Amino acid sequence: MTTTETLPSAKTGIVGRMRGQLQQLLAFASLIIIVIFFAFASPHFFTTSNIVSILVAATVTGILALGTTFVIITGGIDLSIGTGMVLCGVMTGVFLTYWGWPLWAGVLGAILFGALIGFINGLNVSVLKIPPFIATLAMMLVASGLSLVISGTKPIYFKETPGFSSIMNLSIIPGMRFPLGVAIFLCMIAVAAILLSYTIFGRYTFSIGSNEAATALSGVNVVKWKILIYTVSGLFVGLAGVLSASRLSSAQPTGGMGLELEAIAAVVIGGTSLQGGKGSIIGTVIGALIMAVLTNGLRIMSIPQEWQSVAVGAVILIAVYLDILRRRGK
Amino acid sequence: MTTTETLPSAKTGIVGRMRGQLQQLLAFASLIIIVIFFAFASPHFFTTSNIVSILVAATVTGILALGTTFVIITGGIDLSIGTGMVLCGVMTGVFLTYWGWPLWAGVLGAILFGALIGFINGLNVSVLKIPPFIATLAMMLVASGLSLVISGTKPIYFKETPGFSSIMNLSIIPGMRFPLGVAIFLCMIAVAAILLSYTIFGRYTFSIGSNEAATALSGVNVVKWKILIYTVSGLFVGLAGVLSASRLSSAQPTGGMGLELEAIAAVVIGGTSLQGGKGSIIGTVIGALIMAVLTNGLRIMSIPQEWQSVAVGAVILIAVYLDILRRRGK
Amino acid sequence: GCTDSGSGDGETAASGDKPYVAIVSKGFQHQFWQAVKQGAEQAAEEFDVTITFEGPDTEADVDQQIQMLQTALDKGPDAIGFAALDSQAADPLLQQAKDANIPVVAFDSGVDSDIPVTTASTDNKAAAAEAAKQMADLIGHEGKVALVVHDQTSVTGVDRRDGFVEYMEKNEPKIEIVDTQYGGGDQAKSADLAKAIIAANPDLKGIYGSNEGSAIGVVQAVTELDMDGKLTVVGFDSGKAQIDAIKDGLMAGAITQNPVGIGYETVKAAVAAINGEKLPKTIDTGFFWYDKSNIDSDEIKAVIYE
Amino acid sequence: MTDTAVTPLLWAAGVSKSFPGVKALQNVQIELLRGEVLSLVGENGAGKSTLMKLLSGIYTPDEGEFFLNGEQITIANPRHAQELGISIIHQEFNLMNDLTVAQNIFIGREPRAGGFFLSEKQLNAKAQELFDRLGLALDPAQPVGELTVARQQMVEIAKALSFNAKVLIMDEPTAALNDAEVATLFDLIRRFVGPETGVIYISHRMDELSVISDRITVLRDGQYIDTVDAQATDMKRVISLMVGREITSEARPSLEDAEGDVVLRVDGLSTKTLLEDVSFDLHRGEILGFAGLMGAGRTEVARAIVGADPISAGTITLAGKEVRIGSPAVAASLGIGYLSEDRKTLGLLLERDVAENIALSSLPSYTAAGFVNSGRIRDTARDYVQKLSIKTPSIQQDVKNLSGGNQQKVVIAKWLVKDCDVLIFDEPTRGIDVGAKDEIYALLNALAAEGKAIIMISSELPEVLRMSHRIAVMSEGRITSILPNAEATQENIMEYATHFSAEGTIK
Ligand SMILES: Nc1ncnc2c1ncn2[C@@H]1O[C@H](COP(=O)(O)OP(=O)(O)OP(=O)(O)O)[C@@H](O)[C@H]1O
Ligand SMILES: Nc1ncnc2c1ncn2[C@@H]1O[C@H](COP(=O)(O)OP(=O)(O)OP(=O)(O)O)[C@@H](O)[C@H]1O
Ligand SMILES: O[C@@H]1[C@H](O)[C@H](O)CO[C@H]1O
Ligand SMILES: [Mg+2]
Ligand SMILES: [Mg+2]
Repeated sequence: MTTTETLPSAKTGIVGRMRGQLQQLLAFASLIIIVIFFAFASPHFFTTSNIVSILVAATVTGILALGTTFVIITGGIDLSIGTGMVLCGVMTGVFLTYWGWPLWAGVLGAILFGALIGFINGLNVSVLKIPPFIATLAMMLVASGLSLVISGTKPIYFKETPGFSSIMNLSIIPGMRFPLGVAIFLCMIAVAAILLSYTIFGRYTFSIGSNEAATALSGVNVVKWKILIYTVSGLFVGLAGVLSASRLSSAQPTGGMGLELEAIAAVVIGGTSLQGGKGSIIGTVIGALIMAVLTNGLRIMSIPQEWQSVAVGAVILIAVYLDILRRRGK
Repeated sequence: MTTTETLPSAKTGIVGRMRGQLQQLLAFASLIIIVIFFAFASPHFFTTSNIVSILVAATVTGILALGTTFVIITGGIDLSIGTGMVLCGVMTGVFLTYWGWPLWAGVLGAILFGALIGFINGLNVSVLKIPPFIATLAMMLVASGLSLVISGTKPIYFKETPGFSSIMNLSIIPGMRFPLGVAIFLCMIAVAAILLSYTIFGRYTFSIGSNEAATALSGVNVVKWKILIYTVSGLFVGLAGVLSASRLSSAQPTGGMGLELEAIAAVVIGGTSLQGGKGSIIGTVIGALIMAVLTNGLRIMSIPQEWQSVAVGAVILIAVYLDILRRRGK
Repeated sequence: GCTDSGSGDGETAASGDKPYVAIVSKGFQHQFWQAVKQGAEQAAEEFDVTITFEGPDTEADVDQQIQMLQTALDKGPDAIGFAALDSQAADPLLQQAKDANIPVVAFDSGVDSDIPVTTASTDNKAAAAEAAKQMADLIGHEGKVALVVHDQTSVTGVDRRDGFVEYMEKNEPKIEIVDTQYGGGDQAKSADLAKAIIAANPDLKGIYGSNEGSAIGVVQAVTELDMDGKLTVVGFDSGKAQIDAIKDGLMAGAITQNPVGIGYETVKAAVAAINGEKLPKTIDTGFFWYDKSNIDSDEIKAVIYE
Repeated sequence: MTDTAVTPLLWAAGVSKSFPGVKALQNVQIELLRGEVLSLVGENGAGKSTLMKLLSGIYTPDEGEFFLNGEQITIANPRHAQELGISIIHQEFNLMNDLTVAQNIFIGREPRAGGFFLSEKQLNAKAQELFDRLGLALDPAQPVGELTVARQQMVEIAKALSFNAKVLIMDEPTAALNDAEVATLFDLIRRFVGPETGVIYISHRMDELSVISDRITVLRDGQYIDTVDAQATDMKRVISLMVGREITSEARPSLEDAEGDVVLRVDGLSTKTLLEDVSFDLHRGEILGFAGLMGAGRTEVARAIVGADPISAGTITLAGKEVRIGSPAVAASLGIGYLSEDRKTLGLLLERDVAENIALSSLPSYTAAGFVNSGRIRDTARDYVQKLSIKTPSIQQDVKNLSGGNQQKVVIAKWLVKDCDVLIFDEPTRGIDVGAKDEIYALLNALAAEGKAIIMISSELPEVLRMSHRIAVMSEGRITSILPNAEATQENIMEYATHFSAEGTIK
């Protein structure tokens, strides 16, 4: 990853392609430095068990960040992912516990409910032309209220479907506590990366973010694709809701507020531009990991909590600045 | 820049000018409708006392929104205003209670401290070229940590300077509970409006947001002006910190998180574009009032709390959509 | 003041001529607060008054609570129930209530002022000390323990931390408190930070979680690390997950307050105040240690909630 | 060196500048004398704009010396260039769309009402004064974003002239202008040039060069070729210096009317803003030219047809079937493509690469089961880069790094790749060099011969006359005449183009 700077400027096809990928890997350098620092600072940091803990902690925010990467590349934003996720968790509870659906149907239903939230956001942004910030802020409020209303301000437990908590927690590697949820996260990374890089969906995501008017005049049905992009982001929100409810074996109707900023921060730290047109999945993953590693490492070091947020803020600033410096240096 | 909508047709000078002003007045129509609705819905809503309550409730967020309007018009964003305000409140406590400064010096010091926060944001954005979202997100975290560190995680009370709470609470109209803080808010509206419309500062704010590269090519020192814009926004943050501490007769070291979204929402509801280049102070004021009236009205009507956020979300959506519809219709 | 004096006009937000009690609590989303609300509603039914119950989104949001109190005053209630996030911050408004002859009943953690006619509350410090005592007994009076607290600044957070820590410092010289972290009462966040504490202290004996979300988060961490039985978890408050954890042996036991009782007593006292009756200065609603042994007893069943 | 009569006004020598993978300029020299208009010509990507950006302080040279009035100078930044008296009109606009015309022109030099405060009144008055002096009909208080490309160009010109400039650089100022406006501009240039001043003028319109310039400097592939006297040199020779070969194309081939079936019938098309009762037929294999003055409504006709703007009345019939076109996406699905006149804001994804831009309109045909076949896209892109001789280090180059003319070729390639039955080209050769123009004309002819129907909007009358089977002339939102090529002349087109409704009825 440090070889980037020495790359020749001649751009044969492959090298040119790789350059884009490598730029994100520069954020990777920051991640590595942070990991090395904590590994030296605490003997308890670089253990298998703790690394799994970090991945578990990164899973829900990470999945939200993956989905919202698409939205941000279009130049939009989605503030509803945090409370939307909570609402999807509650819907899982409604489907499985209140309505007694079979496990697969409840999970699918909740994921599709996420898609519905995304679809409505997409309609508001794309058809009604409401600025994404406002449309999704409104959805954020609506979702947070509905979670409380639907659940009756009480957590919903999954008494009828004991298997539900396995979705996040089941150990899938014998002899090691590697939970299924993390594996799902890794799969979703692959899915998102393929979607963004190899499909027409990904291409249009970039085109719309790069120049929406020009894309529309090129005959692309921008309205339709934008709705689809928000809907796909909603699928990720739904999945995150299922996983977070599964982790806690209960649908908690509160919270979620603030999670959207964390997810968006992961995306932006990973080099995706809020102006749209630029971004990558690998960058988002690195961004999410930087956040998760920082939080975990500072806690392992027992840094007083009030100093932790100061440190996280400072490190984010430095990491992003170094990234900018190196890109400029090339 | 990237709208697919119908391109505006040529307008004569005056009509074109007025159009900008009218756009905000349309949001004003939404405000009026909301007020009328609540006035009919509850006898307690349209009373002098409650209207003053609404203004009081709008003061702190409103002042934050005023300052951040400038930043948003440049195409930037400031996520640090919420926790930054809290930090300024804590600094007021430090200056007045811990260090025993005279009232005027402590208040001035806190406001200047806000400017310092803004200045650092400006440096990060303008000189280091860190995206505003990241730079101010980092500052948000740093400020929230520092508030706790500096205050020792305890509220600071203003025992030594009893006059301090008058800044927000002093009744300035005999026989009526019209607090000084609201008057200060009204003054700041005027100051911000003049700054934005009639000064070189406002002109460059628009120019940078409209086309930063072209502004720089025109020989404007964009780096300097952007720092200044963030610094001025910081002054508003400092003032908001003083007023909020004064209102609560105490510097609360927590909270503030989420306030930035509220303030930014007020700005955007008021028609200022997050893309930059467009916006107005009157719009921001209307946006802040819409939010304050909604919250107050729903509470006055004793709507169950979980439904309140659903209602606020829905009304924001409808208000902004109507605004868009009317603009399009013209 | 020029407050719209609503007490007489009978057109309060709630209909009819029933007296109206506006309750402003410290929260409304938590189970704990829902239980308080439940108790309040129970009393409202019984004494034939209307109530409203609201509280800020988080216990850090002093400003939001002040606004709610202001709105409650503007509605002209016959009495107010109030659990202050910060008593001093509320002082001008309490004064306003007094001027308008609206009696104020303080509840939960109390209001540090002369204005309230009575206070129905839990002694959180004493309750936390009880949790510490139980913890010490459970781990054999020596070893390392840590705290996962819901909040760094609220009175309940601070009292439940300090009560625990002070007890240990005073009475248990061989017990070392290695870390205190704050998870905002959020289960997932509390679980993640408990896991970090456990990772950093492999010889940790026990963790105390200071409210429902914190305690359940700690249990979650223990399960995720497959450390069931290797770590003593002591909690606070109740709720279904916590009750299950105690029954399953994942949690040794917990302190519960009497939230339903708090709500009930608050409204009851408000009605008495409206009727001009004399009230005691404090109404101690008490706290209880419960574990596997007594969880099904009638005494405990009455104060825990699912 | 102190004899001002002999010292050149501006002189640069040994200038080199490279970008990653591109040697934009190598050891180039340029000499601007007092009182002259020096034209700078060369193919797309020859390095003209780069040289001008060095002179105006936007780029710093890798090598080279610069002299102004015989004194060596180092141009630090755009502001410094302005202070030195070097003013530039960029090829790509540098305007703030949300600001008014006057605010744009005087940005950084606002008249103050005292200290910090502005005087909008004074500002507008100052701008009006400038427009009066220059003879431009611009409204100082109108937001620039509402202006057409041509009017925005006027603002750029006014802005450049508002400085007390000694050296005025104009990078393709006429690319968006029609003949009448070009005449106004030339008038401005002649008035500007005096004993202490000079103009560097860049254009691809060869016919303009002998009219306006005193001398012509030719660049080719980033190298200095020669400087010739404009009056004494045949333009054919200039062109062969530019492209390194002889170009022998007929100015006006004789064209038969295309007699294929009617592909597109537009009937009574009107819009709220401008168009009134626009009707015409377009045949298979036909190139229908659209001529008219700035703002006549040609662009608006195109946008209305493809559904980019709403129509208030009228019908569109495609291959005999009436169609309702609500958006460009619908138009594209019906086989109608529109190449916009404003490549930067409405044509290109500047931050994306050449291949992606070329494939944008036809992506579905490179997609199977949702997956994009980038190998085939790259093949196509390479093919068109070669066919249109797009000068780029690779198809992976971001479009924003291409020269203006090469960007335009990318937009054209995008629509050539998409197999449309009806193609609407709005100012397709804007900023394209003479050699490449010929190649594009050949491609258009080939498309027409294949049976495609083409609408070509152009402000260059010779181009319209050369390419079109028939020519529709517009004035004030109406079609005032549709002339067969054989009957059309520059004169009668201009007559119909100025056929204002106030003066008489349309035939
Ligand atoms: N910022 C840049 N980065 C990379 N390459 C560039 C950049 N700017 C210009 N070039 C390249 O330098 C060469 C010269 O470009 P320049 O814009 O000077 O051409 P030009 O003569 O003005 O062409 P045109 O007539 O098309 O405007 C081109 O090959 C172009 O692709
Ligand atoms: N991009 C645009 N922005 C604002 N107004 C426009 C735009 N395009 C066209 N118009 C308006 O529509 C009218 C018709 O302009 P149009 O561009 O269709 O004319 P045109 O014949 O193509 O001339 P031009 O040479 O200027 O392109 C003009 O009066 C103009 O004000
Ligand atoms: O016991 C309650 C709840 O646990 C809440 O989370 C904090 O405040 C306390 O009073
Ligand atoms: Mg050029
Ligand atoms: Mg046009």
